[in-house]
Amino acid sequence: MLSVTCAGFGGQGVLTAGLLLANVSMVYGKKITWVPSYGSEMRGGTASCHLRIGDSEILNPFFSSIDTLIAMNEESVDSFQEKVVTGGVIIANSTLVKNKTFRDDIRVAEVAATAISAELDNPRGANIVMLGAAIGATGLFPVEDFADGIDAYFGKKGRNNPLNRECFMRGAQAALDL
Amino acid sequence: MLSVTCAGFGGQGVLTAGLLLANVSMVYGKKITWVPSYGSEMRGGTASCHLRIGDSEILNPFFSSIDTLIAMNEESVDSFQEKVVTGGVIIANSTLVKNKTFRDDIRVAEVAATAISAELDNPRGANIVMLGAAIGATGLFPVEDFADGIDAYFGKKGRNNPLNRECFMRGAQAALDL
Amino acid sequence: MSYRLMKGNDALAEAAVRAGCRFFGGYPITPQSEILEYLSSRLPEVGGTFLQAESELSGINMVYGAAAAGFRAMTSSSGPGFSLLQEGISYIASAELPAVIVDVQRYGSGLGDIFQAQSDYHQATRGGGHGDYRMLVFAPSSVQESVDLMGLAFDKAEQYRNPCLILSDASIAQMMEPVKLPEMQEVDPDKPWAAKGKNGGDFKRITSTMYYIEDFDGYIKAKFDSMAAAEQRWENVEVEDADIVLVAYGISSRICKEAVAIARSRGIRLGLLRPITLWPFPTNAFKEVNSEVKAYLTVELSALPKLEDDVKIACEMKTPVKHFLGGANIPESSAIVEEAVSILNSREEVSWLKN
Amino acid sequence: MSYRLMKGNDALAEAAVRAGCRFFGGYPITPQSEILEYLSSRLPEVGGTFLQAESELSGINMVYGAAAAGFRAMTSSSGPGFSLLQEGISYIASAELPAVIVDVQRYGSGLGDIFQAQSDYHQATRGGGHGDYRMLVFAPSSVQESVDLMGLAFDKAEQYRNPCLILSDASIAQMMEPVKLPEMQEVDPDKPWAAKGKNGGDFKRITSTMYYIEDFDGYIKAKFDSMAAAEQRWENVEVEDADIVLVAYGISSRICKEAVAIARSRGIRLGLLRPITLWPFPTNAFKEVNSEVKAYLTVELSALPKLEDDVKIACEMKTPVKHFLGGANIPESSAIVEEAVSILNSREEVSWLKN
Amino acid sequence: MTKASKKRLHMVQHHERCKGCGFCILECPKEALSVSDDVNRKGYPLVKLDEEKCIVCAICHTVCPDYVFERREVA
Amino acid sequence: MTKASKKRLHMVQHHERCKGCGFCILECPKEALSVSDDVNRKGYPLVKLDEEKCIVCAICHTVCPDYVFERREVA
Amino acid sequence: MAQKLIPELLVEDNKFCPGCGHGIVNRVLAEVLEELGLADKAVGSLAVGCGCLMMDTFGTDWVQAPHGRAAAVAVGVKRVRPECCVFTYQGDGDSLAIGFSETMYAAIRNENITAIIVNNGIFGMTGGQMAPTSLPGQRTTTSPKGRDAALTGQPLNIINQMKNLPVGYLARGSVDTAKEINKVKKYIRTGIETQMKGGGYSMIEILSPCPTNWKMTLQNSLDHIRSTVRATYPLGEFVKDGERTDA
Amino acid sequence: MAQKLIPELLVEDNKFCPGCGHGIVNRVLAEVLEELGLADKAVGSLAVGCGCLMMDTFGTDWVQAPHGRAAAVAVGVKRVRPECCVFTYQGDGDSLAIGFSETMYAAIRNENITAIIVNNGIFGMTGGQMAPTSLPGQRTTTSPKGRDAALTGQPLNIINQMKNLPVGYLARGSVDTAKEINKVKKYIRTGIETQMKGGGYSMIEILSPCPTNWKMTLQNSLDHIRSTVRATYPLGEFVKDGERTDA
Ligand SMILES: Cc1ncc(C[n+]2csc(CCOP(=O)(O)OP(=O)(O)O)c2C)c(N)n1
Ligand SMILES: Cc1ncc(C[n+]2csc(CCOP(=O)(O)OP(=O)(O)O)c2C)c(N)n1
Ligand code: SF4
Ligand code: SF4
Ligand code: SF4
Ligand code: SF4
Ligand code: SF4
Ligand code: SF4
Ligand SMILES: [Mg+2]
Ligand SMILES: [Mg+2]
Repeated sequence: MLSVTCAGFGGQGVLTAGLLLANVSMVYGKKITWVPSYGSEMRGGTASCHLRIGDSEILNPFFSSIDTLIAMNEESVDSFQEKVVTGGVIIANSTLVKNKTFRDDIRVAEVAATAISAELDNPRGANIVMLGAAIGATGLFPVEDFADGIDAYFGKKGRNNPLNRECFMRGAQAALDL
Repeated sequence: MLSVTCAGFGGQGVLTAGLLLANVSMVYGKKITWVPSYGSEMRGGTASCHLRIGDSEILNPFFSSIDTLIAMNEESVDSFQEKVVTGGVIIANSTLVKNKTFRDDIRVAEVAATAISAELDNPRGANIVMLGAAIGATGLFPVEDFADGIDAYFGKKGRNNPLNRECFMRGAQAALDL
Repeated sequence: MSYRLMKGNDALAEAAVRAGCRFFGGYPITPQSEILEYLSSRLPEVGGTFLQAESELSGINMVYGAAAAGFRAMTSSSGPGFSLLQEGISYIASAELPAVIVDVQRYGSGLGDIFQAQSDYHQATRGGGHGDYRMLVFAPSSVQESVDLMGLAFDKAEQYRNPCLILSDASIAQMMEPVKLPEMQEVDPDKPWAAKGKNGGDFKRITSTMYYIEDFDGYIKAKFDSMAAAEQRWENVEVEDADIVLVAYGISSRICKEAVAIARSRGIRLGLLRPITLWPFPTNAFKEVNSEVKAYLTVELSALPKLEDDVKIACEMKTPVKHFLGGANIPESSAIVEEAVSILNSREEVSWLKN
Repeated sequence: MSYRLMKGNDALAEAAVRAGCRFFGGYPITPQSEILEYLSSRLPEVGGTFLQAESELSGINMVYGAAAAGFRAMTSSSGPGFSLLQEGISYIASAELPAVIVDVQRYGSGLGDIFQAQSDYHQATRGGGHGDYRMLVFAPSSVQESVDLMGLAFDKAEQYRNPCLILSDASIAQMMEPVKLPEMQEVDPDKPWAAKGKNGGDFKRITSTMYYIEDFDGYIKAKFDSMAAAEQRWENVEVEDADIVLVAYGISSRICKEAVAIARSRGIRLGLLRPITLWPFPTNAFKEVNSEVKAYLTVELSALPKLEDDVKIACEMKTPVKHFLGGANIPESSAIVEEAVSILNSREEVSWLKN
Repeated sequence: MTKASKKRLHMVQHHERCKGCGFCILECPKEALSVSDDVNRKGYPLVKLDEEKCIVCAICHTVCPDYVFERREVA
Repeated sequence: MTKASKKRLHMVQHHERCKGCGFCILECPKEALSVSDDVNRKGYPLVKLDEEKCIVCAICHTVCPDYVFERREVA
Repeated sequence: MAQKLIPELLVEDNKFCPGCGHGIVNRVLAEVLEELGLADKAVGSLAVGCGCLMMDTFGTDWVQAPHGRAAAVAVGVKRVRPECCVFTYQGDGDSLAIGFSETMYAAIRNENITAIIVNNGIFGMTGGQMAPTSLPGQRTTTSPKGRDAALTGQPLNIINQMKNLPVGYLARGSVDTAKEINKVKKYIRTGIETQMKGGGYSMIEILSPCPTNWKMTLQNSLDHIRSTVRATYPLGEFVKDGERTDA
Repeated sequence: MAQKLIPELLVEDNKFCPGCGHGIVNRVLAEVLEELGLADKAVGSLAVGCGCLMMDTFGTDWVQAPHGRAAAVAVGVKRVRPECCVFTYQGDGDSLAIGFSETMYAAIRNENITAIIVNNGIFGMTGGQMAPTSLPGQRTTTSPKGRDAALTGQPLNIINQMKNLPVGYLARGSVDTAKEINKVKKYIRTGIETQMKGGGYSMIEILSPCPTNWKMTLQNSLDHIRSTVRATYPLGEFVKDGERTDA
């Protein structure tokens, strides 16, 4: 079972990133739980969601040890780095997370997600770049399969956008490159 | 301990009669409880109140055996006669209670209370006539003492009316005459 | 001081005034309307405010405001109206304000009827409102006790900064008995915590104290635990040698007292344990009961048994607990005695003691 | 049928629609507002009516009206709003009408906060409203169970003609899990008792049934006794050989399940008794627990212990009952395991078992 | 209003329903109604109708809160 | 509005409070305000004030929902 | 000239006090429902107040609403059963004190129901406490020295509150004379017709004596309505077919 | 030209969203209280809604009222402490939906308090559900296709509900321009002055943007108020010193 936390500013699409991860995982037969954080998200500040992904029934949807942290901004690193397990993974959005010292018992994939998505002319796609990096870095699913899952997800909603796949692949690539 | 029920039409002052009995008993050092009946009194029908008078703490204010029944109208006799204990007393307002057969294991004082009060030009005093009869018939208190108590009660309220004492005495007399 | 003959409701109202209550906001409902009627003329006499609110909701929230401003304040209701007070009570409790609430119980859920009942026990003792709070619940069994407990309720409300409930019922409220009234008490409303303008000091925030107290969970549990330990009140009647102990509060306890007298006169060892506080439930009272007691018999004017759970826990389920329910009917004391006798004679054991 | 990823609130709402619910009247409050938001577009699709009421009071009474007219109807709220529903619930119960109410519990008395809690247990199980009634209370511990119990709640409400409560909480309501949804059910609203005009027959009086039933007290007690006997639902996890049995419902039961798994992996014999119905409390579940069990440990997200009383009575106080309270904090499963271990190791006996 | 029409229709009274409020007496345009000495089962004095004066206008029906009066065809 | 009076009073900004809503920029009668490239601790872009254009009318004070502007005497 | 029989909907004698205006309103309402052929389709939402006493005596389908919530209950019924004739029967305390919000919101949403509001200026059923409609100076059990408007407000005129809203029909009648009673009947009929043709919210307020709690004879009660009450609560139709009249 | 400092009553930065009108109302209210020398005598009854966020940032004495009951709580305070300046701070959902009755009854009784009602046409705090003030066609999370007035009613104009009552002062302002903000300040000042001289109930309704839940930029929000919202809710003073103005 994998425990994933996805965190960032309110507007960065962290809940959506988590949702995508949850959805595609479900489609590929995983059991999952997705728990949003509370607080005054509406009025800015940090948002986060917390997923557990596994092969059998998820018992407790809450967890205090994070296997994979998707950190869209610095605050997220500050808030959650301590909770990452030894040997865990942090995917850090290096466009915004700068000059951070990371623990050395964890793997860190620094991906310039905001920059990449801007570059791809899909500024709202930074979360998908991060997701790509997460899949790439953790090997949770084959990258192509997951990309198909994303397409299917948006396709069903009638919101297909080839840029999303591109964002995802660029993120995955960046992580694999590390 | 004496259990007294006082019953009649809504407008006949049965609650007041009970109140008077309670008040004067209290002044003479008795323990008492006074319980009104419920129901749609406001919209007519029979009203009643139920007193217990004793020398020590009254435990249960409710009772199903009546020692003394003050019945201002026929309905009251119908409703409560069965509950009077053997050897108990019914004070019946004979102006309105006519052609009733009473049980023969109880004492019945028939007093033309409505008529007497009308005669005394105190039409709202029938309840006091009945009270007089009750005191007279039961000997609960010396008649004169109780009459003083009534005067004191109304006096304190600034509603002294010599006719009340007269009503009371006529009722007591009528009961004693029996 | 001499006795005065008073209705339960009137006595309760006068006692509130003498306990320093200076604000009443509430809405009529039988069988408690006399409280409003009495206070509508009485409170202005002492410089207090009586306000007939447009609803129970408004009434309890006026009380919340007056209490927040430091004044002794009260509302009262019955049945349906008591249900409407629950949100407000929860707010008052969460803000840790003193206030007194009266529920003159009547019969039935929904509209019900206006005669006496004791069906609101759970609602009263376990917080009919949401969240984590309790009220001190006082259950008078006579007009005199209505007076005495009203004074106590205001004092305890202030001591613990927590709303207190007087759980009366239609019979206690409507009956008359001679009472002695306490002296008039003047209470200073200028509490340091009261909302009255900051007058140069820090501004005061009357709101749920949870926002400002660290380890609020621990704090609030300790608060109610200490109340539970310190505030149990009861009266035990001949429980030292009783074979059967009746457990009853309020009006039904008086029927039970008569039952005890009748039973004793017949040589039957009946006793009565009368909770005066319903929360905290007087578990300590059970220590005074002889350990050979054969059974407890709860007596309440309720269609569903409610006292039973508390009694079971208080006696640690070492003794069978039976119930005798008067719902719409007032039980006769003799019937209670009969029930006790039949329990004594019965071979049947209570299931949980069998195995 | 394939899985759909849904939020607890959305799933609950969709399940209601599929259970034939055709009227919703309610008022927004976090963390249940998604139920309104979902139904505002979904109910019109199936010819139903969604009405955002001006208040919770209005909402529950619209539900009362729609239910009286024979339709499956529902409202939902949380915390303060749930308190405001109590009078209406009592009326619906007294009129013996079916309806479903949802309380998505949040933390705190008063205003409180919007995160998960399980503090409304007493209010839910003992009738937060006045008088003599109970609701069937279903406590889902997952999104799927929210769906399943919603269907059951509507059926049981109709079977017993009694309001049923779904007691959810902020975490179950806000989390997403894959769910399978049941088929759409069409329910005939033309019940013989429904208020829809007398159409040549006798006129119908939807009011407290107490006015028309002889020995109503006996009748209503028998009704709730039969529900209590027939409707207990629970899940037991490894209780057959457990030394300590956790008792927890809803979200906390899931933490406990993890605790059981952790403990078992460490060779500690921990079990879990999970009430699915909170009223009736599943006393029968305790029969499946091995008789050598050392202690029960209740786990709930509440500042004051609430489950404890029911567990004590269910186990007949033969076994110590301890509590583990998460209030504002979600307990860690490992902490629960530690607590269980420390109970096992402790020499200290529970007082009531000492003497 | 002719005697003829009065013949066809007349006022019927359900005395047992009367609560003696007197509204009918107050409003009868012909003073055809008055309090009688008899009382009904509830103890309220009956309202006496003077058929001679009555014009069967049914105002008494209109005002009576207790459904005492009906205007019916003469049997 | 003279340069003299501008000397006596000027607008002081509490940049850390700004949430970047832009109301001040919209309402400034002299277009003295504009978005700058810097962000404050909350991540909102700072509002730059052009002292030359500013007439110290304090309209920005009036409209700012976040108490950023004060008109103060020059120290 | 036709017969004038007691409507069949009045299945039992009413239980009101002698001289109570509720009885008159009951008869009139029953006549209207029967004349419009709606007796079989009518569902009443019954308030808590002396009107409660109709539950067994007035033979339409009933739902007993909690005190003040009759409008919300009626809305619940009407929204799922638009073919029914749904009305509330309420006192002034019920509809205008505790139920003010529910009453007003039914009008604000222009719910297609008919509200019958019997204004006797007092809480009748509970023994004569002050109502929002009590007149200044009126003695009640909770204003024993007479209502002090400075402390408790001026009498509430519900028609003034509603007549600016886009509702279907608003009228105020009185049962103090035969003539006015006939108008009340017309108003109720128009209100119910408005509902049945989908014309939106209709409300008929009816001034009515409560001799018991006014502690007046019926004659004095009627005089009081005519001489005093009507001055505060003028009679007439205020909104018709969704349009304000000049009243 | 004088200094314009941030009022001391604003003890902490506010917690509202970017561009939220509440912040402006907060500053104006603080200025008025300070200028009238009432900061030390003020007690606010705080509604449940985004206004809640003021509890720690606005330095008057506060009582946190239950949702909708701020007026009743304020009445409780004012009746026992007539010397205090007692005001409510409420949203439109709080004061006009759940709290309609309490709000109106404070006016009906002409309670000597001041109500500040921030009308942003939506339930802000709970995430953008429809309010009684939402405009026809307005998309909210509970009217996703736009508010259908036929089913949910026309927008509620509280000043129309109150202006026939014998109250002290009623005004409606807007924070969409500097000029209107200055008027809002004047209205609040007059309202509070009315209270302090015993002039009875005062209410100031303030049109205010909620960019977050309107899902609009601030600029569009302001334009929307000017072009659309104000048409339904005209600005001005409607009752002054207990007399209706011509507005
Ligand atoms: C929640 C609640 N509060 C109060 C009551 C008590 N109550 C019953 S009827 C009534 C007032 C009735 O007055 P009104 O509506 O004017 O009717 P009337 O009897 O005058 O016709 C009140 C306050 C109640 N039943 N429920
Ligand atoms: C009894 C109750 N019902 C519902 C809520 C949830 N709730 C909190 S704020 C709010 C609405 C706020 O809207 P408004 O009053 O307009 O204030 P805004 O946030 O828009 O300024 C609601 C429904 C609550 N806290 N209590
Ligand atoms: S019908 Fe007319 S005239 Fe005859 S008694 Fe009745 S009111 Fe009088
Ligand atoms: S109006 Fe009716 S109830 Fe009244 S006196 Fe006449 S007949 Fe009797
Ligand atoms: S003071 Fe006036 S001119 Fe200067 S920046 Fe502010 S709004 Fe613009
Ligand atoms: S108005 Fe205030 S918060 Fe908005 S951008 Fe300008 S300075 Fe920043
Ligand atoms: S109390 Fe008044 S309103 Fe009620 S029935 Fe009697 S007269 Fe009619
Ligand atoms: S949600 Fe709307 S009203 Fe609330 S703080 Fe944000 S902008 Fe202001
Ligand atoms: Mg009335
Ligand atoms: Mg709003």
